[in-house]
Amino acid sequence: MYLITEDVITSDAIIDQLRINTSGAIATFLGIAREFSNGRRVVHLEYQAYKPMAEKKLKEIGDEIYKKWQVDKVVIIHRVGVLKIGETSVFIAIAAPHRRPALEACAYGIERIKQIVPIWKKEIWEDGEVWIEGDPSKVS
Amino acid sequence: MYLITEDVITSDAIIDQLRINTSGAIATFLGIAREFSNGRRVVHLEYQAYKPMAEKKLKEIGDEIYKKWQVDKVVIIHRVGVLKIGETSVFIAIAAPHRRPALEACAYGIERIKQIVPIWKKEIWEDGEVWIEGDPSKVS
Amino acid sequence: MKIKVKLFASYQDLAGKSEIELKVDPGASVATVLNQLKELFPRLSERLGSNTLIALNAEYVSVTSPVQDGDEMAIFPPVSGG
Amino acid sequence: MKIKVKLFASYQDLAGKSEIELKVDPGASVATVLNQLKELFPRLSERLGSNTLIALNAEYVSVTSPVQDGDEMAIFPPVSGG
Repeated sequence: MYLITEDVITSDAIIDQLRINTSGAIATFLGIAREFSNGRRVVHLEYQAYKPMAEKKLKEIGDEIYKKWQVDKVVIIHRVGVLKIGETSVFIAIAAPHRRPALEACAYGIERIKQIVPIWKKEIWEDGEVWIEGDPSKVS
Repeated sequence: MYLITEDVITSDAIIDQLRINTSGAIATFLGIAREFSNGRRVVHLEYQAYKPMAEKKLKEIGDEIYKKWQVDKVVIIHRVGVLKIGETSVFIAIAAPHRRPALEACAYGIERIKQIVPIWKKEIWEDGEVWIEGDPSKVS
Repeated sequence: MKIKVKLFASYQDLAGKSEIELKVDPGASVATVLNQLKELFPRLSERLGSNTLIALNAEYVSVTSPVQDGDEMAIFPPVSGG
Repeated sequence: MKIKVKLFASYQDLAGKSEIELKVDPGASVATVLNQLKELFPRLSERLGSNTLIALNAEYVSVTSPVQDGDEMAIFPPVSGG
């Protein structure tokens, strides 16, 4: 499942879908809206996506993972819109027969999201706001 | 939080406790009762723990993680008793300011559990059962 | 021919628009379209450069790629999701 | 003096007990206790060896460690949690 959503992301319902009889491990990664960024206090975050391309790129990342590791299922969900501090911005869940592929694929997934998925984060402070730009050397 | 429990383990309530304002990442790892083990069909699993020592060792693993990485919170829960296929045997959740420490600490946690925490798994098949033994070279 | 151009994040703010339709000459490339955008949006113009990412029909392309009638082009700064 | 010995996993099955109390002589070590256990439980005896893990009051120890009155000792095979 590859999804861009405006809804709050929760874990249990998704994890329950990954409980399949060949899987011995599920690794998840959650990006969380953090209050402090380079010393500035963030009031809230806003994420914008180029939705059709973003979902396509999430699926590409999943396909890369299926090629690189022996995994059973990949779920990647990215939230857009206004996020309060502490809310989940991105959720990756990977079920695999064994623990190492699940964990490695999870780490790979979040790196790739930050490289190729057309989503942007805006930090809103008490006294201003800025669109964050990623590292341009990472796109492929 | 370091816990040995007979109860079903769920994620969301624990993850919500890890949503603190310094954390930008939460990584979790779930061990799942798998149906097939070396080609044999497992009907269910049973975990036994030396509970007071196991909880002490879980806390030691947490302390090791706090020393090695910049993390905000460590939760490790291991279930004991009879587990159906697909249920969660172990749950690790790590909140950290950044993604790499959260993911690395999570991977470290499950390795250490398999090395030093006095818990044993019994596989129950249709026609027999066996206590699984870990790799003795790993204990420290 | 006509194409649609989408803008995201800071580019959207600088242009004051999230999407525009452009008439382009047959045989135009992404670079041609970028030049049209620079003329239309002087504030955006200063920010377009080697970091700018360009997609054509939801796939990354380079400035040399040709554009076709009905294409959806998108320009945006380096992504920052996660 | 008296100590409690706990057995886990296959050791518990082989001994038919999860816990026993033992009288041990003053100055006894873990090795002394292991020998007593081997005499009491012949089926367990065959399985005790270099892989056997030993804890004293919930901490890993070696066979040379001295035991004290009231100690809780535990013996078990390599752990397999996770």
